Amino acid sequence: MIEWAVVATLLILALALVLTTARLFIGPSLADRVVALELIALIAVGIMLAYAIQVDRPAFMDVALVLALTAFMAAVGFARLLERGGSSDE
Amino acid sequence: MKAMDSLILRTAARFLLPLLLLFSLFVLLRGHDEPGGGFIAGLVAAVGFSLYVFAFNAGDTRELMWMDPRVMLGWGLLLATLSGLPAILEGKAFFTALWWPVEVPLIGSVTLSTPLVFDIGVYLVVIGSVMAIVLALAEVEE
Amino acid sequence: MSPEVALPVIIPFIFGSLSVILYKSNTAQRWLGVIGTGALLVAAMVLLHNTYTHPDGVLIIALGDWPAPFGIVLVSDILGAVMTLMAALIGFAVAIYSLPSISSDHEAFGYYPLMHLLLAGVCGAFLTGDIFNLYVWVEVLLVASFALLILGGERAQMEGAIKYVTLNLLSSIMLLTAVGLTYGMTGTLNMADLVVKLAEVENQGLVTVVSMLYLVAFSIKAAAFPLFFWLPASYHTPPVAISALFAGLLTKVGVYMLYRFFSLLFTQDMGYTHEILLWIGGFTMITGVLGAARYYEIRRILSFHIVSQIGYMFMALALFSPLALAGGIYFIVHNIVTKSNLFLIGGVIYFLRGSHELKQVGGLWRERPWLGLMFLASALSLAGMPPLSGFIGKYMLVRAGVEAESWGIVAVALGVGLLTLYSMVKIWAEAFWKAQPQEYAERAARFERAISERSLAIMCLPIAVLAILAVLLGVGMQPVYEVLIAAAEQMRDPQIYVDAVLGGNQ
Amino acid sequence: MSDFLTVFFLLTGSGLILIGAIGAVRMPDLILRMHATTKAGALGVGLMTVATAVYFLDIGVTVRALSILAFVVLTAPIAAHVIGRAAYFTGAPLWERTLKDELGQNLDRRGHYLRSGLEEQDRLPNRDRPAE
Amino acid sequence: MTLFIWNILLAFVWVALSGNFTGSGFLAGFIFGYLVLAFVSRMSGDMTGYTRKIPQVIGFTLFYLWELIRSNMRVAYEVLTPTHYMRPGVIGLPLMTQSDAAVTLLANLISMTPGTLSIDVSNDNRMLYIHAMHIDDEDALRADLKDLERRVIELLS
Amino acid sequence: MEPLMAFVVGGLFAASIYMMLRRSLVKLVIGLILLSNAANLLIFTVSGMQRGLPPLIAPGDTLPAGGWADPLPQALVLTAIVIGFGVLAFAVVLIHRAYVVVKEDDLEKMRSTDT
Amino acid sequence: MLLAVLSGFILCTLAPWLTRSFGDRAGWLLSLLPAALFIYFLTWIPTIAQGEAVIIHYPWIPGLDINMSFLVDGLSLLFALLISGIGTFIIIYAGGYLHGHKDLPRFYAIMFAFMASMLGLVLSDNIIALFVFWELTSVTSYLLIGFLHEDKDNRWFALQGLLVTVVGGLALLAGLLMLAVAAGGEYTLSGILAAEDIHAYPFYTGMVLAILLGTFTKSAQVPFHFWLPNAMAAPTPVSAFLHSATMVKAGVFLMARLNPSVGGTDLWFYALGIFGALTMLTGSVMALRSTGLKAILAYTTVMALGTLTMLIGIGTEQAIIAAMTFLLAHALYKAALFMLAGALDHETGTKDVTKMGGLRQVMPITFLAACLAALSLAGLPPLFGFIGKELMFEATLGAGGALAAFTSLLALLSAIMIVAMAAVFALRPFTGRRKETPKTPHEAPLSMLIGPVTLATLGLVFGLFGFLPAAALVGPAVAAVYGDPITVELYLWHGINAPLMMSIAAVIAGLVLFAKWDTVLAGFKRLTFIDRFGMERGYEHAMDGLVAVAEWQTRLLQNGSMGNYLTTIVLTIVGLAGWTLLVHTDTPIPLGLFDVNLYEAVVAGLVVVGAVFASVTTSRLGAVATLGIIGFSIALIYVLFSAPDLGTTQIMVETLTVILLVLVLFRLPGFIDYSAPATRIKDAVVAVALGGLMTLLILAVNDVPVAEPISDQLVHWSEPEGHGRNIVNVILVDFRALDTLGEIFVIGLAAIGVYAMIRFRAEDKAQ
Ligand code: NA
Ligand code: NA
Repeated sequence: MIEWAVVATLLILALALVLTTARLFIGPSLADRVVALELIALIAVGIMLAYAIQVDRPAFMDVALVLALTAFMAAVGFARLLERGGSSDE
Repeated sequence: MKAMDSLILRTAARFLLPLLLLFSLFVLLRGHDEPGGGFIAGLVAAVGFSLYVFAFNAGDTRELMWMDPRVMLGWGLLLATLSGLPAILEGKAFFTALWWPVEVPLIGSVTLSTPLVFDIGVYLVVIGSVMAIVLALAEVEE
Repeated sequence: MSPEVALPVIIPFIFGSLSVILYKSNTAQRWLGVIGTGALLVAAMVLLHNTYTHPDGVLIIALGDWPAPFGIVLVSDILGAVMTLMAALIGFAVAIYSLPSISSDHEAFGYYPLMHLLLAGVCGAFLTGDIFNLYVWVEVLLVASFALLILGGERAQMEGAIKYVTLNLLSSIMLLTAVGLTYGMTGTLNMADLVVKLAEVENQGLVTVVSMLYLVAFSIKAAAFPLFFWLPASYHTPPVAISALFAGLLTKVGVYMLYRFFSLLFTQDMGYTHEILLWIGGFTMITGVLGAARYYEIRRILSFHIVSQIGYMFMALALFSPLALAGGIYFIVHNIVTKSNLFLIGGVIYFLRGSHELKQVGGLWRERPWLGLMFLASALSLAGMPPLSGFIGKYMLVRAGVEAESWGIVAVALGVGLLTLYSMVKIWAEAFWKAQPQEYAERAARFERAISERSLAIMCLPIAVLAILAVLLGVGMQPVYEVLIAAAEQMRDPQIYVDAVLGGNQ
Repeated sequence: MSDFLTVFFLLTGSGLILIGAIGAVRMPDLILRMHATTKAGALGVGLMTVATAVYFLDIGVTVRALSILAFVVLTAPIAAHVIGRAAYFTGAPLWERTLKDELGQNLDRRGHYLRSGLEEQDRLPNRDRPAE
Repeated sequence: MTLFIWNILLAFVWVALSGNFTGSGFLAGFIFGYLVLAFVSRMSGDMTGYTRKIPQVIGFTLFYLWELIRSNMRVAYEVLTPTHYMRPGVIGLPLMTQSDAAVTLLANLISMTPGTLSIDVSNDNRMLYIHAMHIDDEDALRADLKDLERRVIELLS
Repeated sequence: MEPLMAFVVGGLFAASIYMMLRRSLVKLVIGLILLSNAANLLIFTVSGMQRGLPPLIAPGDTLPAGGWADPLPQALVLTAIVIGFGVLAFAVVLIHRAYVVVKEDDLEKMRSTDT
Repeated sequence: MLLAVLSGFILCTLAPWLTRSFGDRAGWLLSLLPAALFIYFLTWIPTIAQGEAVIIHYPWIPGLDINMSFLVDGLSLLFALLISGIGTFIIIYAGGYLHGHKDLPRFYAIMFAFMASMLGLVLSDNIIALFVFWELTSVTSYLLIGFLHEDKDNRWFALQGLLVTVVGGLALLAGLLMLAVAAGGEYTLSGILAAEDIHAYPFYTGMVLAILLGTFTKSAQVPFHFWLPNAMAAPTPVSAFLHSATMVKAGVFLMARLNPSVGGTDLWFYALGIFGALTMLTGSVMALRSTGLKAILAYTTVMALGTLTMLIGIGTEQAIIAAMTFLLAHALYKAALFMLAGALDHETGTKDVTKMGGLRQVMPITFLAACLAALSLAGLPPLFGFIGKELMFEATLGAGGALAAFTSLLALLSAIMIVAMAAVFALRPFTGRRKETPKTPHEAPLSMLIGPVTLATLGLVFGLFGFLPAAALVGPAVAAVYGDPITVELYLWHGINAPLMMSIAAVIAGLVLFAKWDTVLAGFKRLTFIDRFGMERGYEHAMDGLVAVAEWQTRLLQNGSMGNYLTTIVLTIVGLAGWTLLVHTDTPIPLGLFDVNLYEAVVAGLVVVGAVFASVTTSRLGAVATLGIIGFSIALIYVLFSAPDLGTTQIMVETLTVILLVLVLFRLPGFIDYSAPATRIKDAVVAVALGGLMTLLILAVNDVPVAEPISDQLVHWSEPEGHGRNIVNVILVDFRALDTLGEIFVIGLAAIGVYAMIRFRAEDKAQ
């Protein structure tokens, strides 16, 4: 049961990934793209967790841990850029 | 212009920095057995400091870091290089790993090793380098 | 196990690290610069001596005591040891030349650590016996050169650096790609092991394909036709001490790697690969020397000549006879000495006249005959005039070409020699013979006043040594020849290398 | 039972993330999109960490799972805050059906300053107001 | 004292991360925690009384988890239904506390709860601006938020 | 997976070269970043890809349980990633400085050193 | 012998110091060396005159067959004596001529180096050593011709001489190396002369042409003759030395030297005969239309060199005898004439013969010496030059085949003109009405007269006592050149024969020509086509063409366009590797089974889609954000295929890259795609070509089975030997620690570089 549930989870997340990527491409503002990027990071965390279950290797959770801890830095960086006068509509 | 001047971010940075540093030490020390190691640990720490740069400013971060990143970088390089040399005293090739199990009171048996020293060197280099770059960029901007 | 093989990388690493730590003290950095490169020079001499006198002619150190092919080995065969010695020599010369010629700003922003680490990278590339490790060394020297190139932040430096960085990165990526493909084909990274494993690959055509990637990657580094663009775009932009260091070492690393790979690893289809090398060599000679003929700026002329001279080195590798290979190595050695020295002399001219433009300088033969003599020794050597070092190199190559009946390349090599002479004489006639042009006399006088005789003397010290070396290498060739022909024999017999590395020689 | 819980948390978690993704595509303005991604994403990942903890039933894994959860919950709102704030400062458009905007009224974009609107009600000295 | 508590906390984190549930593991964690804190001690940590009310923390966590689930269901509904029923708007929430930690915690918690997202705090720390998906019933919303603020202040007092 | 990855890597190479040819400083550096990633993926691909067999040894064991993915290319790629990061950090700042100094983003207008 | 050759080089280093110390008398002092050498070489005469050839061997670079071995025989000894003997007088003469010149110390230094090189050239047995000296004469003569280097013309002429002779020198090197191969790996002249089957060498023609290119350029044969008159830019002592005994004779020397072994073929015969004769005629004609003293002499040198070449080409016994005799005679009178010309120029301040007149009274010794030397030049009895000319006519008449008539006719024509010019030289300045000259003339000092007088007298002595040179000098030389011992007897009187008739005709016609010289001169000056004859224009066009080609190719290649550079490099990669793939591998590219899960495909697809989006988007920050998604996807690929450390690292690096990008990007402008649509398509094709190549490579390599990668051993060692359970980390810090060490140095270096880049200028401005 877990096997197919994991596969289903991975497929769901893959779909989420595609949708979010679409938002990233569409934009229109930089902030929109960054929001999408943040969600992509979370989806990646999810994929890693599901994959850890699929292959029965908790080691992959460590990657998820690092990603969870640092992914928001990109958002902080972009936000700083915007506040310093970068245009948001490129 | 000052940094982002966000109360929320500042408070979060104060809270996250020690957490990230501790986590980086953790990643550093167990890297030999689990995913991790000096490089990843160094990057985690550098991300922590970078967050601090974003939330506060370069000057505060420089003060916080206590050591000039370039000096830290130098020490890291030296430490990593020197870690390969003790082996020669034992008549072995450079960079032959040496392992010394040490009994530390209260903590118990701890294994010190030249690969660990090497990894610490890597750790310092990564922090020093990344922060030298980030601080220099941030300072120019400010 | 021979620890001395690792010293040429460990010494500059330690001194480089110390200079980083002591970045606030320019004095300490200067001392570290001279002592460090001096120690490197001694270590390199010892290494060559021990390598040459060893019964196998090969020394190895398996780092971490992990035997080949599993760990990384550093291997010093005669070729590697000779190259290391040359790197150390130029490093030391430039370190001394730098003392009066490099600004305190340059020092404060890492000139010396960068120099140490550049040398470490170069020596590492010469000594490693592992293809991925080679990539790492190449990156070390490359990034060091990036940093040196931009030190000063002039506009020209930035523009030159963009091309330099981009094209060299492309080359590194090709190298990395080729290393990856090699591992994919063989499951090994050790060069000696690769000699064995590459021969076992069923699809030998694929080996040749991968060899082409190496060929391109190294040829970019070596600044060969038609991949040299980065060099003339950038080499004339930093201070001359840096240009001299680059001129002596960087392209030679590319050539060295070609020598290593196309003698040790890729000899499965020499009729094809080495024919390509020959063509590249010919075109490189011609395009480089023509480029030089066009310019009236000393450093640009010299930069294009680097390209041109690389062609000879290709020619030697392509011909592949013992004489040709020995000649090729000799050509590298000679070129390192003379080309670096010409850059250093160009620097002195700049300090005396305030310009690198030939149309703006003059009168030096009248005023500084010693400088003129040192220039003549180096320039005529570069042009292949006997009995200087360049002639011996040209002689060996042309003779090898005649013996191989490769008339085309012989004609090109000789013709390019003439044009090289033309360029060198152009510099001589303009900078030394011609009187100082009046319209630039005021600036020249200002510059000449600004530089003390003591500083000039320190700068001329390494120049004199290198000039004498250019003469000695020609006149006192016999002992050198014996070393080089031994190196060439080693190159032609990969089994020596393989046995020494995989057998773990004593 | 643990298998069932694992499956449950996996599917609900990933489902929530998918909802967040759909929201990211469908919502009409930036801040509304952030409503979707921040909450659904974080909770979705949180549920999935629970799934791993349940699946492995190992103290080490559980700690790691909780750490991930903690990190996500800690950082997601901060990310949302900095982006939202930055977007506001740079004048990101709000959905046309937005009813009121008290922040926009108190925002001084050029001075990069956000008033509380309470300044006139009392005479307390302002802490951070830049000197004029 | 605050630092000491921080240190103990970090030691626990260490033990948890390393999975070494022994005295030596804790000591190691304490030492590393101490080092980290000694290193960053220049920053003023005002997380006073963080661990004193453990039952309160647990209670609060449960409350908050419930809020979280509720919020997500509403958002899910909004995302999945074809028409947008939202009445969004940005409102200012006057703050009772000006403590950095409390404000931050409150802002973050609000961000994670139903239909609300903290955008920013005014420069004088007295007003929290919140984007809400539904401000049809603004008073009820403000009451909910005040309740949350009261709980946070209680927790951190 | 390797055949698919072959196309992915090829696509990355192509995209990076196309970007580098765009004459814009920013695109150039992004192209370089992609190029570096492409090479790393190439190494990873040609050394054989395995699912779910991280080269980690459980406590008490001496070998990874159930086989292992080749750890050596992983170490190589890791080194290459790090080196690539260093180099690209340099390149990023270089284009920044170049723009500040030259005040020009179009690479075709940066020819002063060649002519 | 080694000392004898090298002593010049040693003295070269001492000369400047000696000159400064001894001032005016330095010339006399320094002349002691060549004088001593002359005497030393004289002592060899008894040995050599008996037909012996002595080889003296000193190893130098034996590994490369370059040795200091010397071959002393009649030919080399003749040259050695001329060099040292005339050299002695030149050194003395220079002390007077360049009296007080500030560069005199340097002059002597170069002069001695030149002299030593010349000695080495003629004495070397080893052909490579010979070549070394050959090139050294080119270089030193360059320095001498350009001695007065502040003058632009002098620099130009010096360069011209250098380039022309070096072109030949390079060809000569190839020719000599071919010769060595042809002689079976023999690098000594003695060995080559002894070798049997050089004519059988398959590349004989090429070899001869290469060698002749060397000798013709050096000896100023048509069409390379133009550089020699221009070399008059040198101070007169140099010209005297260059033209009489050294440098230009080197080519003749080498042809003579190689004649026995390389010569004897039609190619050799016709090439030397025809070009020599043409050179002879050209030299005479050019002399006739010159008015400068030195120019007249220079063109007569061209004539003489042509004569010598022609004679060597004819190659008969008489021809060789004539050649050696003529050579000796020419050396004597030409050195004398040049030195006299220098004396006139030095005293009057002009070089133009038409501006001098009536100097007989004030410069009687000069006049006398000039008469003697000019008579020898004109080939009148009883001077040695007469013997030479008689022998020459005899040889041309005796030349085989069609050459006999051709060479004889040209020789006669040339002789007529030379008689006229000799008369011009000897009579015009000294006789007639006194003309005003820039300086008030009086007799030149002793140092400037001792040489010409002695040499001119020697011409008379040798003419009267022909047996002296015949036995001691000419005979052994002829033997060496001819290859067989020959007894040579030299007499003024050979009876009334064709050569004598020709001589008489030449003298009469020549005197008529002299009488009408002013009209002839005016007429000849109009014949400007002669200026176009030969390669001087060719040389100039070549130089211009060189610069033009250099410009063109450099503009083409090094055009500053990064796009072109990249395109070229990428196409080179694709060309070389792709072509090889196409031609050298016959295995079909295996696509295999796509064993892919859908979510893996999505992740992998996002990498490509992201990359494509990034490359076409016009949003700069959008591209950066897209980098993020590419990075995360790659991290996922690493994770999904068992590389957690890689995934982690990728994520961290990606995060930091984005941080860096946002730190720097806000200053940069947005994207503008500057290129035209056609360019974009071209770029896309280039890019896809490389991508396709990489795809094919991966597919091909993936199909290669690997039995046992070295990593298997590392995995087994990791825990027991490496004490670590994360194998990747054990590799990084232990098995391959050196890689990691290098890697952190890269990071450190990048940081140093970045720091310098950002702060260097910033702090500059702060100061
Ligand atoms: Na494979
Ligand atoms: Na394979």
